[in-house]
Amino acid sequence: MSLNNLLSVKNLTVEFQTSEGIIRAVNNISFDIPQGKTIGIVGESGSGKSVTSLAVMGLLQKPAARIPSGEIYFNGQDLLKLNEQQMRAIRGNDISMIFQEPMTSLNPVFKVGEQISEALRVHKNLSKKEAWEKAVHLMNQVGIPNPSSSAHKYPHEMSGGQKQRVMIAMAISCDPKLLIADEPTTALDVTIQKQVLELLQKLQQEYKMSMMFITHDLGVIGDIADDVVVMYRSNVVEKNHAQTIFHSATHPYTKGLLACRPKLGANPRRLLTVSDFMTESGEEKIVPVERVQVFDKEQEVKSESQILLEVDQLVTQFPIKGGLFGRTVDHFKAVDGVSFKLKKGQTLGLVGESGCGKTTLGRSILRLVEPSAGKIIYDGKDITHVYHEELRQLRKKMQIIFQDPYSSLNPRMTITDILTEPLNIHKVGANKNERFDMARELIEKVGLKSNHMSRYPHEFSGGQRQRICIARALMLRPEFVICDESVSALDVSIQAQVLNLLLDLQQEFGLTYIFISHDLSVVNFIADEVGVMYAGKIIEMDKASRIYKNAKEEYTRSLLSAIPKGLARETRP
Amino acid sequence: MTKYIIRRLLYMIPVLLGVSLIIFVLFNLVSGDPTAVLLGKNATARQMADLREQLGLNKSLWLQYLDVVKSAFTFDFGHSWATKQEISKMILQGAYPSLCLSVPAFVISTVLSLFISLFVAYYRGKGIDLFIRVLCIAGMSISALAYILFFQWFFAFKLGWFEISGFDPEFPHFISYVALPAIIWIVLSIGPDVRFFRTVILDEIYQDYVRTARSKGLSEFTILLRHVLRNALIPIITYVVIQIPSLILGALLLENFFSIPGLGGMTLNALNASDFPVMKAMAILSSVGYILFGLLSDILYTIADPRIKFN
Amino acid sequence: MKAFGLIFFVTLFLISSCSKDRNFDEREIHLISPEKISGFDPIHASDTYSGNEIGKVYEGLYEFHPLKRPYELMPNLAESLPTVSADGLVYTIQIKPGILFHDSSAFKDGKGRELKIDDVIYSIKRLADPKLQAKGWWLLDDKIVGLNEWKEKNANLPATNYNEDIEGLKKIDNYTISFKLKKPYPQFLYALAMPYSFIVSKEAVEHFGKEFLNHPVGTGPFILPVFQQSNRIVYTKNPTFREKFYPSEGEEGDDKRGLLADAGKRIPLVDKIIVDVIIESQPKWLSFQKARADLLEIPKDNFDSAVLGGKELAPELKSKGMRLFSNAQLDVTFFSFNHDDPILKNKKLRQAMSMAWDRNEANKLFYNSSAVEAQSVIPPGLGGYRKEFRNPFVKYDLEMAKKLLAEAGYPNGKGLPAIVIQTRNETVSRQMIEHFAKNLEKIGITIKVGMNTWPELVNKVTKRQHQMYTMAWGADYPDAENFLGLLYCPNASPGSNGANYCHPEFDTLFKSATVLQDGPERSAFYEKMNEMVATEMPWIFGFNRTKFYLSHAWLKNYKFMEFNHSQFQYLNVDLEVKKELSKKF
Amino acid sequence: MNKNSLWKDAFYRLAQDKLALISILIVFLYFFVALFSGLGWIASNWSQEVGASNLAPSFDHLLGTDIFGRSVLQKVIRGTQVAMSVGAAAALIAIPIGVILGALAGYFGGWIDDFVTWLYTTFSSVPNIMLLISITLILGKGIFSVYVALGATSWVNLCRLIRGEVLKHKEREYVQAAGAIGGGHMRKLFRHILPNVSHIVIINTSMQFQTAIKSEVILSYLGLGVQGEPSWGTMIDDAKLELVRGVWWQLAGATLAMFFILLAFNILGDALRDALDPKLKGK
Repeated sequence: MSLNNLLSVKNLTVEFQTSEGIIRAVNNISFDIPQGKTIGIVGESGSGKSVTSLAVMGLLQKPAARIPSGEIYFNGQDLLKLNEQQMRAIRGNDISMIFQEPMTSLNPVFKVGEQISEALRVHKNLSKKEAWEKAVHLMNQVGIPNPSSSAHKYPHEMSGGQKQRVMIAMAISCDPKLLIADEPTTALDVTIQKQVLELLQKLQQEYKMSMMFITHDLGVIGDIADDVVVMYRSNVVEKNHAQTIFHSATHPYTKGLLACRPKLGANPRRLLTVSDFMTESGEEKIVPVERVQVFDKEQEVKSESQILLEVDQLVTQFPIKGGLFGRTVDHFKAVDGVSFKLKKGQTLGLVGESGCGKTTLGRSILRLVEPSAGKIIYDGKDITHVYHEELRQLRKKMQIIFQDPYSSLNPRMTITDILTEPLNIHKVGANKNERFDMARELIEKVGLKSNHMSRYPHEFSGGQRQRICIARALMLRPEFVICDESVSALDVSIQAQVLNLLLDLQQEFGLTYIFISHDLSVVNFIADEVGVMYAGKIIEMDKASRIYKNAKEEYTRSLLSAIPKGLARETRP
Repeated sequence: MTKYIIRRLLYMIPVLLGVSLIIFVLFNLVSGDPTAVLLGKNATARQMADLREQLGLNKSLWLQYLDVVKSAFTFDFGHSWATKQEISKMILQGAYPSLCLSVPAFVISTVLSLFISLFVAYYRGKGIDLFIRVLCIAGMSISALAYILFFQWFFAFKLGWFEISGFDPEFPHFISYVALPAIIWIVLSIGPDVRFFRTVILDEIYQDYVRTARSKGLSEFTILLRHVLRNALIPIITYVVIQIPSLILGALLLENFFSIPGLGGMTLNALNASDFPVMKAMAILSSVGYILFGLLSDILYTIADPRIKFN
Repeated sequence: MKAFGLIFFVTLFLISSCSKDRNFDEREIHLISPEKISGFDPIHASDTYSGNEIGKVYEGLYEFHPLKRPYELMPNLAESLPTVSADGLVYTIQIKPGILFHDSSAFKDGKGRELKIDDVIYSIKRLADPKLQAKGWWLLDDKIVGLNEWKEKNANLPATNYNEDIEGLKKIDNYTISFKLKKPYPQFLYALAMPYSFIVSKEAVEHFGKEFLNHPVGTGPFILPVFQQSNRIVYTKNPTFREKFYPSEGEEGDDKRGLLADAGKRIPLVDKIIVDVIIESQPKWLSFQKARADLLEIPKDNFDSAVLGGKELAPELKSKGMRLFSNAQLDVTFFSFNHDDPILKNKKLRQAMSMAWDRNEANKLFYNSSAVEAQSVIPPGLGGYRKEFRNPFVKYDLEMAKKLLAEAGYPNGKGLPAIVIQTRNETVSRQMIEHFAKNLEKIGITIKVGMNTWPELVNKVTKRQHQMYTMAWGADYPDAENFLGLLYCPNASPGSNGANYCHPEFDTLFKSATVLQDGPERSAFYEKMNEMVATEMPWIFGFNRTKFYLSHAWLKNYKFMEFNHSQFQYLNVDLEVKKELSKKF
Repeated sequence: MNKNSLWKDAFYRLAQDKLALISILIVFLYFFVALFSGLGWIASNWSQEVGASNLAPSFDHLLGTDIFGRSVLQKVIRGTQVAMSVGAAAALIAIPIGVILGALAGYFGGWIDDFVTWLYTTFSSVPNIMLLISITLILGKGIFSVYVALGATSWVNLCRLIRGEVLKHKEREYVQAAGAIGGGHMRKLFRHILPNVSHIVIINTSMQFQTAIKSEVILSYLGLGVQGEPSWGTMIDDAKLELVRGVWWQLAGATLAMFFILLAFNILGDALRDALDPKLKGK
C-alpha cells in the first residue's frame, strides 16, 4: 500500500442475496487510485463496475448486499471497518459521487441552490446564507449561466447537461479528495458530453482530487483516464496505464472490446466482436486473418438499382395547446421540409442529437405518425394519403425495429405468439404448424435456438430480445426496414454482433434500411449515405466517408470533433 | 393560475348537472307519493291533491329536475316531510355536533397514520413493519357496528371512562361525549390510511434522488423526513383533501348509537322515516362538497408540485 | 413506541376527568324519549313522543286526572265540566280567567297576555286550516257545525280567512264558548284533552311564521324559549304559571304508595325537566344504569336482567333503590288481513292460522310472559271487555288448525300461495314475524317478511297494497269506540280500518252505540259487538301488552299513565335521597 | 413447453410470502363453505330449533343459540354464503363495466374519454352510502338489489385505475410495434394492452370484496339487506339488542367470521400488489 495511493481496494468481494440464491457481483478485485490521478473502470453492464463504486461509498443496501471479504483503504483507513456514523462523515465530504441519470437524480421539489448547499450545511455546518452564496459560486465554477438566478430554479426547468453540472457542483461542494463518476455522460448528447468531460478535467486540476471514472465507452476512457481497469463478469481482467491498454492490450476481452468499437476513420465490411477474440469460457482464440482485413466499402460496386423510396418536402408538426380552453396556439415542426431518395438495397443513415426530429421522420414515413404535408412515394406509388386495407397491405412491405428491447416485446406473449402474430394478421401460411416452421426458420437465422420459442421475453438478455424484434420485423419478408436507434441500448460487444446480423440480413434479403442513431461512428459504419439532421431539417447529406473527411456544415464538424477518439493521450507529467 | 381555476370551475358545471340528474332520478322518481304518509290517518282525497300541489309534485319532470339543480346552488332544500322543519336550518344546527366528532377524529387519524407509515417505512422489511401493518389491517377488518356495541358497553359502561351517549355543545364537556366515537372512527380509518401512505412513501424511497441524498452523507432519518416526505406529501394531500367532504355526512352509525344530533344521525332518521327531501339535501350537500374539495385538492396538488405548470 | 403509549393514556385520563360532575342541588328531573322530536306544533303532534313534549308547554281545556283509575277527565283551562244540552249537541264551556301565555317576543313588550276564548276558537280553526294539512284533523272532521264548510271554502282561497265566524263555535263572552255538534259525539271532551287541540296564540303563530314549531308559546307549567334540533331538550319552570295544585285524592291505595304526599302543593314541583333523545336500546339502558335518567321504559331485551319471573325486581337493582312499575296497556297487537284479497276472505283459513300460532311461546320470547292474550279487539280496562269471555280460536291446537285448513280447501297448505306480512323495519318486529312463520310452517303455510320504513308501511296500508300487516293500536282516549272503529266499514282505508273489514250487523250496532253517552247501556252494546266479531277473526288477535317502567328512588309521584302527555307537571324529586344514592352508581 | 409466464412467476413470488399463502387458503376455505352451503350440503337446516333460546356456547352448540334457539354456528356458515355471494356479484358487475369503460376511455381519448371521466366523476361525487340506500329502495329489498347497489358503486374505482394504466401502456413500444405489423385498434387494446393491466383488476377486486362485505352489514342494519336469509349483517343487527343482556355469542360469531375473511382479503390485496405490480417488484 504505497504512500501516495489515495484509495486501495484489496481483494474486494460483494455478494447479493436474491430469490434465485446468492449472486457474486464483484469477485476478489484489487486496484489502487494514486493521489491526483484518474482511474477509468471500463466494462459492460453486469460486469460489477457500479457495484464496486457503491461499495467504496458504502451505499450498498445492507440486508440484500454482503461483503464477505476484502478491504478498501482510503487515506490509510479501511472504510469497511467504519460504522455508519463515521462513514457518513466521509460520504459527500471526502468522497463524493455523481450518477448516470441527471434527469432523475435531483429532488424535483427542491430548488437547485438548496440541494447544492445541503452537503455544505451538513459537513461544513455553514449558515443557510453562507451555504447559498457558496452554492452560487460553485454553479458559476461549473459553467451554469447567470448562477444567482439559476439557483432559484427547479430541476425540471434545466436541461440534462445543466443538471449534470449541478450534480458536479454538489459533488465538489466540500472539495472532496476522491470523486466517483458512475457513467456521468452516457445519457448526454455527444456535444454536451464533451463539455462535461472537459469540465471534470478542469476541476480535477483545480481541486487536486483523484477521480474514479466508470463507463462502458472506451472512447471516453481514452480521453480522460490515466490508468484503466478492465472488468468482465465481476472480475478485473486487466489493469494498466492507459497507454499500454490502448496500444498493447494483453487480455483477449480487452482486445475484443477495442476491436468491436466502430471507428470513424476505418471502413471495415464487418465488425469484429469479442467472441472473435475469446471463447465463452475466457480462453484466447486466434483471430482468422480474413476477418481482420479492412477495406473500403467504396470499391464494392453496388448495382445501379432503381429508387425504392422518395420523400418530398415532408412536414410533420404537433399542435401546442394554450389559452383558456386549450385551443391550438402554435405548431412545433418536428420534421420541417425533408426530401431525399433511397435506392433499393441501400442503407441511409440519419444522425443528429436528441430532439432533431429523426425519430418522427422515421415514424412519419411508416405512417405511424400522420405527416402534415409533403409526399412519400414508395416503389413509385404515392402512399401519403392511403388508408385502411391499402395501408395494411403496405405494412407487409415496410417494417420498423425500436430502440428499447425491454419495452418493444409484449411481456405476456411467448416468442412463438410474437413471431406468428404478423402472419395471423395478414393470413400468411396455411395453418398453425406452417406458421410455426416459418417462425422457427427466422429465429435460427437471427442466431437463437428453436427451443427458445416457448419462452417469455423476460427470460432473455437485451441483445437476444433485439434479435427477436428483428425476426418479427422480417416475418412478412419486407423490402424496407427502419432501424430506430436499434443498437443504442446495447453493450458495445453485443452492438457489434447485431450490426453484423443486420448487414448479413441485408445481403440475404436484399433489404433497404434507414438507420437512425445519435452515434455517428455506428451510422458511419453501417450506412452508405449519411444525412445529418438538425431542428427538423437534413442540413447535409453525402457518402459516409466524404462526410467524415470534409463535412461542409459547421454543425457537422462540431459533431465529429465531439466524438471521443479513443486514442490514449500521453500520460501527463 | 386563475386560468386553470376558471377552467376547472367550468368543468365543474357538467359534473354538478350529472350529480343533480342522479339525485333526481334516485329520489324524485323513487319517492313515490308522500301524501299518504304526511297526512296520516283518514286523509281525504281533496287534502291529498292540495298537498301534492303544495310540494310541487305535479310540476313536469323537467321543472322538478331544475328545482334539484337550483337547490344545489342556493342550498334552499325546502321542508322536511317528517318534521316540517326548514331543512337548511336543520343542516346548520346539525353541522356543529357532526364536525365536533368528525374533524378531531379525522385530524388525529390522519396525523397518526402519517407517523405510523413513516415509522413503518423506516423499518421497512423488518418484523415490526409487518406486525404493525397486520395490526392496522386487523383493525379495519371488524365491522363498525361490532366496535360500537362492544366499546360502548365496555369502555363507557363497564369502565365508565366516557359518557355513554348524548352531546353537550360547550367546549370542555363535549370531549367526554365525543371521545369514544372518535376513537372508534380512528381505529377504523387507520388501516386504509397507513396502507396508502406506506405505498406512496415506499415509491419515493426507491427513486434516484434518494440515492443522491445518501451520497451527500445525509442520515437515513433526515432523508426520510426532508426529502422523501416532502415528495410523498403531494399524493397524500390529494388523498386527504378528497376525504374532507365525507366529514360533513359524519358517521351515520356513530351518531345514531351515541345520540349525537349530527348530520349523520339526521340522515339515518330521514332514511327510517322515508324523508326524501332531507336525504336529497344531504346527497346534494356532500356531492357539492366533494366537487369543491376535488377542485381544492387539484389546486393544492399543482401548488405542491413545482413540475406541473398551468398550461 | 413507549412515547405513543404514554401520550395515549394521558389524553384518555384528561378526557374522562373533564366530564361534567353532576350537581345535586338543582331540582331537576331527567327523562328519556326513544324517538326524535319533530317539532312543537300541536296540530302535527301525531306520535305519542312529540305529544309528551308538547304537553309540557301547551295545555288543553281538559286533562286526564293523573291518579284516578279508570281514567277520568278533569277541567284544566276550563272552569268546570261542560253543560251539555239535552240532545247532547251543544256543549257550553267556560274557561278560567287570569291565565297568562308565556312571555315571548310575539306579544307587546314581551309580556304574555291573558288567555281569551278567541284563542280557543283560533286553535280549533287552525286545526281545520286546509293550508296547514294538520294530521289531527280526523279528530273533529265532520263533527262541528259549519267547520267543514269553512275548511272547504278556504281551500280555494290563496290565504285562509280566520275572522269569519263559524256557527258551531259561538263566542258567548270573553271566557265562554258553546260548541254545536252535527250529531252526538260522546268522545268530544276526550278530543279537547288531546294535544291536537291544545291552545295556541294567534300572535305567536303569525310572529314566528315558519319557525312557529320551534318557538312554543303556550300556557303550560314549563317554558321552552327555542327548540334546537338537538338530542337534549331543557324545560324550565314557567314563572307566570297560574295557581294549580297537586290533586288531594286519587285511586284507592294511592296514599299508601306515597302518591298523595305533595297533595295541595302548588305545581310544577321541580325547576327543570331535561329530556334526552336516545334511540338505540343499549345506550338507553346503560344511561339509566348510570343514573343519567330518572325514569326508563324497560326495552324488551333488557327485561331479563331487570325482572325475575316476570314479577319482581332483580336484587342488584333493588339494592340501588330502583322501583318497578308494571301496568296493563290500553292497546292490542294483531296481524291484520286485507279483506280485499279473495283468498283471505276465507274465514276457516283465518281461524286455522290463528290456532297454529303458539301465542304462549311468542309471549315468552317477546314479552317475557308479561302480556295477556287478546281474545278480541277491546283491551281489558275499557267498558265492553268481559274478563270471562274466551275466543274459541285463540288457542294453540295444531290438529284443529290442520282440520280447519283442510276445510278451508287447502289440505296441509297445498294450493295456498305464500303470504307476505308487511311490518316496520325494526329488529323485534322482524323476529316476531319470523316466529309466526316458523309456527305456520308446521301446518304447511309459508309466511314471508316484508320490511318497510314506517311511512312505507302506512303508505301500503292506506293504498291497500298488502296481503297482511302487523300493527299495535294504542288508545287515543279511554273509550272502546276507538278500537271498534278499526273494524267499522266506513272507516276502511285510507281510514283507520286498515283491514278494510265489513260486517253489516256490526256496523249497524256501531252506529247506534257510539251515539250514546258513556254508561252501562253503551257497554252492553260494545260487549255484544266485541264478542260477535271475535269468532269472525278479522285479524289474528295478538296481545294486550304490559308496560314496565323503572324509576330511581328519588323520583316522586310517578304512576303509570296511558295518556301521559300532561303527567310530568306532577313529578317531584327528593334531593337528599338522590345525593345519598348517587354514590352507588 | 414450460409455461413459466409472468403469472407463474408472480405466483411463485406470492408463495414466498407465508402470510399471503395463509390468506389464499382462508379465501378458498370460505369459498368452498359458501359453495357447499349454497348447494345445501351443509347448514341447510339452519332454521331448525336445536335448543332453548339464547343458550350460551357449549360443547354440543359451539356458538350457542339465538333468540329462536337456532344454532348460531349454522347461521354463521349460511351467512358466509351471503357474504361471498355479495362480494362475488359486486365484482362480477363492477369488473366488466369498469374494465371496458376504462379501457375505451384510456385508449381512444377524445370525447369518449371526456364522457367516461364525466361519468365516473359524477358517480364518485355522490356519497357511496346514499347511492347504496337509494338503489336498494328502488329495486326493493332483497339480495338482488344489494348485488346491483354494490356493483353500481364499485365500478368507479376500477374504471379510474384501468384508464390510467391503459393511458400509460398505450405509448409503450410493444403496442406501436403491434400497429406497425398491421394490427388494428381492437387487437392492440384487447390482445396487447389489457392482458398487461389485468393485474390491476385482481388487486382491485380483492379490495372491493371486503368493502362489499362490510357494506352488507350496514345495509342490514338499515333494514335494506338480505331478507329471510341469515347474514352476518342481520346477526350483528340482532346482537345490538342482546349484548346488554349478556348474549354475546351471536355478535362474536358473526364478527369473527367476518374478521378472518376481511383480514385475508386485505393481506392478499397487499401481497398481490407487490407480486403482480412490476413497478413495485423486489420491494
